[in-house]
Amino acid sequence: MEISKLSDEYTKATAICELDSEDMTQLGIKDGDNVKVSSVAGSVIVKARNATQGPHKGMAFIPMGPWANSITGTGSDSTGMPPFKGIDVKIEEAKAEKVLSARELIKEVYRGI
Amino acid sequence: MKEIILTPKELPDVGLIAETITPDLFAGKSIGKIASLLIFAGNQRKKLGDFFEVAGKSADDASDTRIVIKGDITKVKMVGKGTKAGEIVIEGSAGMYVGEEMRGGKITVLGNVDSFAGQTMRGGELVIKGNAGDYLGAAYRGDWRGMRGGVILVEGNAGAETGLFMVGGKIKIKGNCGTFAGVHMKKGLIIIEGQTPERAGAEMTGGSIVVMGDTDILPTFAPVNEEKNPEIDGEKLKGTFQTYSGDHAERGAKGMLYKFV
Amino acid sequence: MASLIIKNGTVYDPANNVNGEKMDIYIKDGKIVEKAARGAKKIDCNGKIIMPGGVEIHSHIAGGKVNSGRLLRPEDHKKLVMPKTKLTRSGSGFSTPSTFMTGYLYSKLGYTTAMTPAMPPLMARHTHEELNDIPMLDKGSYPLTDGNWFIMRYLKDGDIEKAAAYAAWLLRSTKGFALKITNPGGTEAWGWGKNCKSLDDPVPYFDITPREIIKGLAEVNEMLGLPHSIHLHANNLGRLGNYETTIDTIKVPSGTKNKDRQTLHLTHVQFHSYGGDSWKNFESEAETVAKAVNKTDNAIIDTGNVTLDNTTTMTADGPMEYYLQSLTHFKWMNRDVELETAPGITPFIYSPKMSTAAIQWAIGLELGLLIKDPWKVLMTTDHPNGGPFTRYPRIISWLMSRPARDEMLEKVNAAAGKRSSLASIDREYDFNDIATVTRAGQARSLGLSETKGHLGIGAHGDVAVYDIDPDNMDPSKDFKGIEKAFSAAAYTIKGGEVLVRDGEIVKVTYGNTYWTNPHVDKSLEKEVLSDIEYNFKRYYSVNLANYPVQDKYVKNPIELKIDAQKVGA
Amino acid sequence: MQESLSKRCTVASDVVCPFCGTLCDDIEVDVKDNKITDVRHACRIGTAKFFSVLEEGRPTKPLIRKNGVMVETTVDTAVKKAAEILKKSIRPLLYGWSSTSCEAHAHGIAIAEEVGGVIDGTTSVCHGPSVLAIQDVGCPSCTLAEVKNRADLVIYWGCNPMHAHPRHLSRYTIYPRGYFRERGHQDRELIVIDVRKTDTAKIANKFIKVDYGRDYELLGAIRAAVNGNEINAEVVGGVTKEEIQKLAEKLKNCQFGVIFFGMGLTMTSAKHRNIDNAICLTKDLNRHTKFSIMPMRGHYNVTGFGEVLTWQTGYPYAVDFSTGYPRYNPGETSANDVLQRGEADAALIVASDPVAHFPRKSVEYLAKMPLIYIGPHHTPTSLLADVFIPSTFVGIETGGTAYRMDTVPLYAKKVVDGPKGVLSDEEILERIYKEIVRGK
Repeated sequence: MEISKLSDEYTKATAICELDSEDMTQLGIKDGDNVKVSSVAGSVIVKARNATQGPHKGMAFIPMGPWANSITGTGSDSTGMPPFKGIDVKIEEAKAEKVLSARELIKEVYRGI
Repeated sequence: MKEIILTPKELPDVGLIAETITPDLFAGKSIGKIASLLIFAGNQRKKLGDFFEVAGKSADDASDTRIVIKGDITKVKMVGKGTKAGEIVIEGSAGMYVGEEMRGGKITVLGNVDSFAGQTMRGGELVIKGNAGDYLGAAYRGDWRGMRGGVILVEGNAGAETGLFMVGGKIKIKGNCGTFAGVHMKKGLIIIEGQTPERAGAEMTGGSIVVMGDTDILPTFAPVNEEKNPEIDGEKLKGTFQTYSGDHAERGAKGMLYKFV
Repeated sequence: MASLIIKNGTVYDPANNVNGEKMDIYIKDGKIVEKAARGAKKIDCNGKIIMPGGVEIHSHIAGGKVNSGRLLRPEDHKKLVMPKTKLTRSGSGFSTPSTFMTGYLYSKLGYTTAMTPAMPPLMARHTHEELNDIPMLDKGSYPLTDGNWFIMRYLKDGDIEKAAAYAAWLLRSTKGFALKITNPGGTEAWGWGKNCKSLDDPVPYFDITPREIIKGLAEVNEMLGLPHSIHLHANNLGRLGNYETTIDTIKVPSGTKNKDRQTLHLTHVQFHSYGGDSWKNFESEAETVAKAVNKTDNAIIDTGNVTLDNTTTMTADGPMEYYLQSLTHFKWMNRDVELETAPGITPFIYSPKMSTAAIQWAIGLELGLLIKDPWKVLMTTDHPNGGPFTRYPRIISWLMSRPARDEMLEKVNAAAGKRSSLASIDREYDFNDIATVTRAGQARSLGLSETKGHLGIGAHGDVAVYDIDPDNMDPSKDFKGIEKAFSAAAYTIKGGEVLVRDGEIVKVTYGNTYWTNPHVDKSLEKEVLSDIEYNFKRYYSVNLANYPVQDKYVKNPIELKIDAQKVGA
Repeated sequence: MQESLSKRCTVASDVVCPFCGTLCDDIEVDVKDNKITDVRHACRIGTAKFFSVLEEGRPTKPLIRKNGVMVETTVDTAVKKAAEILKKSIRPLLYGWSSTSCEAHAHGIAIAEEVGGVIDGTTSVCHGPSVLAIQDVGCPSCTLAEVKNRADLVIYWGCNPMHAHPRHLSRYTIYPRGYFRERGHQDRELIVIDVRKTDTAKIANKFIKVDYGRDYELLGAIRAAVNGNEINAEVVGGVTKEEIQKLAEKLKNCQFGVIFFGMGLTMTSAKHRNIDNAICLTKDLNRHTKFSIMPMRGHYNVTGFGEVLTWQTGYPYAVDFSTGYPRYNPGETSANDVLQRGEADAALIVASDPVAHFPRKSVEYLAKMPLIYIGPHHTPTSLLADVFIPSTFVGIETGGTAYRMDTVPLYAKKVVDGPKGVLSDEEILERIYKEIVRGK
């Protein structure tokens, strides 16, 4: 995407998690609800989205960006390539919690200003 | 055998490149000369003495020289690179490339080693009491001729791509081994006494891999038969093994996988 | 520009019939002059030999294929590195050195000019970007025309003038120096995984034969009056029994004539002088090929010596590289280029213990020694295909010393002695012969002999000085000394500036890039341009406007304008 | 640029689109009073890139961190500060490069060599694994019009061009008519292999769904079938043996086939070994017919950085100059490893956004060290920078060389002037280099 990563559009497009509709019903969430996605590396709040390129039960997709990378793992198996895909995550509904903007996320996680 | 004792001082985070720490370069040198050997700390050209207390005495001949490193050198890379003779004992954990291009002599690490230990090793003995990282006894990037000779023994676990493009020698791992053990292997022997999750022998065209623990065997390997107490490259194995040939993704592959049953 | 007096050296300048005379050389404003300029710096070369700066006619040093070779071989680069110095950039690579390093290494050998012989026109911008990053040398590159759809179709239609007008446009668009033909027709056939197996094996769908392509392009080349002749990598490179194709090929352009030079430059002929019908009875046919070259008056060759190293093969001959990797099972790159050509790359280890490699080594030397006229047989390794150019000093020692060859024959696989005539050859080159096959002959073949490859008045002030005292050294006996001396020039002087002293770089300069710009009849050019536009829209992947190399991509251009108005008029 | 008929504005034609590795070079841009008013032929993303130069609040003044806050400063001061940081550092990391010109790359490499740093490109986190595979087994490939003119079988594996490279199919692979494929799409078959039915898969003649992380096994099984060997399983990666054998026959019997692959292969489980096996499959297929393979490179000049670094140093990414000569070994000398081992002590980031695109742990280290950022946008990376020098857009406000995914080099021309006082990456880096070597 060639839009400013600090814009609301970017957050709308990137702070999301594409989920299989069956999985969503199971979690009791609807398209647009906020969810908390957690891995060993950390957790992040994003908006749940109905997968448009599904079905893919048991698989969740978060677009490349600061939200996804709040939960991607460490190391590279000495190849230089970090683990960006195939990460085990826990997904919980988090309707009450807020999706941070890139700016807020950077500030909170890395004390950036 | 004469001994040189290196005691690490404060080691910087940037990591050191210390390919000069080998009996071949220490032999016949005074303590002072040894202390002034080149070591890189990031982009800084430093002296060995800046990071290690140097004591003891070196022999005139590398084969009579033992280097003992008292302590942890996790941040130090390439210790023992190209060693032809003599001995190195690291009484702690070591950084990347321990024993890279080693041709002879013996290197013992009491702790763990980081990745690329024994890279394109040609001879000698590399003993790791702890765990090894990825690319143990592997080829350098692009090289289709990896470890050619010598023996690597790991008492703990090893990481991914152990023995990549191996064309000779032996690697023995008492613990578990990461994925792609012996990938592209052509000759030699890898023994994994623990388990290795999957893809052992991927794209191998020759050589042998023994797995005592659990492993998922690639669909491109074909079962051959059961063997009792087989002997491979002079290694006598105890027990019954299901043998597989492969990797038949390749044409005319003659690799052998021995799975303990 | 610097003025110099090079004093008391023993000079070998075959182009001017100077054969080992003690004389002084004067340089003013970068050129050789009659007498010393006031305040000129003196260099005493007593007890040293002096030759014109080395001229390289065929060495893969720049471009997409070369860079793919670099990408492919990190394990090769680890073997040879150059750290940064106050003066020079860093680099790496034994068989495929990085660009800065390439320039330094050539300069250390006393070379001042090098041509890279295989530029896919679509990739020309890349070749020039790399040439700009090669210091110390004058440079140039040859656009590939072997599988070119326009050329093939014009020649098929017998429209030789349009073919010439197109070739002129291509040279201008790529800022190219000469027309290169690699495995004519075979590279287009490779688009379908096929090849042309003889001079009369037609190209699939184009219904034209390699023979017709070679003959046509030779005529085109002379119609345009280009400085260099066609530069031909013949069909069937590296194949068993290919010497017959080679001899057949030498005859093809016999119709075309040029008063100053050959009309066919046949390159790396070592790879084209093979007999036998299986690798078991593989043998040298160098004698037969040498005879044919001795007989012809309009073809010359370069050798493509094998130096018995672990190297990287890279040619625009895609099918050949595929064939080679199918024998070795080594890693393999292929880079077919739309409407033009089909480069390939694979490593190769010429092991001295291998009978084939040993025979290949012998063949390269046989050619040098059996072709009587040194002006007709230029020394190359087809870098890096037969071995890296850094081995030239070793080849020189083999050519100058039978004992050196005998020592090798002892070491390498016995087949070299049995299945080649090398063991029976007594001839030893003298310094004049060496100067001819590494400089004078190369400059003449390129059509640059006015300013390069000699030390006469008006020539470029490009001079190589080697620490050899011809009165007190017998190259035949002291061949190791010869190799050492030619490995590290005492001085390399370019345009009157000392770049190398005692084998060390003392000054870094960036030379010129030569390109030829023939102008044909305007109306013919217009016709051809409309053909080009029509086909670009349909079949290329880039817009025509984005195809020609912009001027900014040639750092120090020397444009050779050629009036070819008569073509089409 | 020539006057358009309407005289409303000038039109730049044959413009190269500086967005993705497809590097379309047929773009037309209308310009009025140095403002882009219309973009034709470009895809949705490419068009957005051209218009992003007009973005609200685009930075034009260099910023420098003073007791915690970023304050405006002059280019000279910012350049001096940047040079100071790099000179002081003993293990600087110079990262990014995929969205700038080869001319800028050359200056960046000169700086890295001068300060004995580690220089790495975004390749490291996209097609780095492809490079490792190519270095192990090679890569039979071709330029894109070879596909257009000859291909009758096109495979997209683990990539989704409909979203990431929108014009790839229409310009080069599926839809265009070629010399030997006069009926375009009708003369070709499109196969998509992926873990989910992507929008590219939806238009394919055949979609093969592979289980997540099992591409390697599937590739091996196809190779076995192509090479006439037995497959020792009924189902591999979710695909039945019969289907695999049918596919193998199809591949062997096409006239000219090609595989395009993306992050779906380079980022999952076997990483570079996926590519390794895919390349070996392509090599195997060349025993039966003509087959090529090509990575779908993302950013428009990620390929160019690899080319320049390779011809100058011998290596395509992750080059370490600390010993004075180039050293290379991804896993040791690659950006994320150098960061996560805590070795780097300063960073210069150019034309990329690692704070958005690196894993948390790497960014935590970046946040701790002096950070210099050069780029046209405010980004998550600029938020953590200590020195931020805004630059112009290459291919829109500055001309420069870029290499397409098939390594075809093109000159990306300038169509409008950049904001007053804003320099190009090339100029900024050259000034930083001069500042570093000054007085040496």
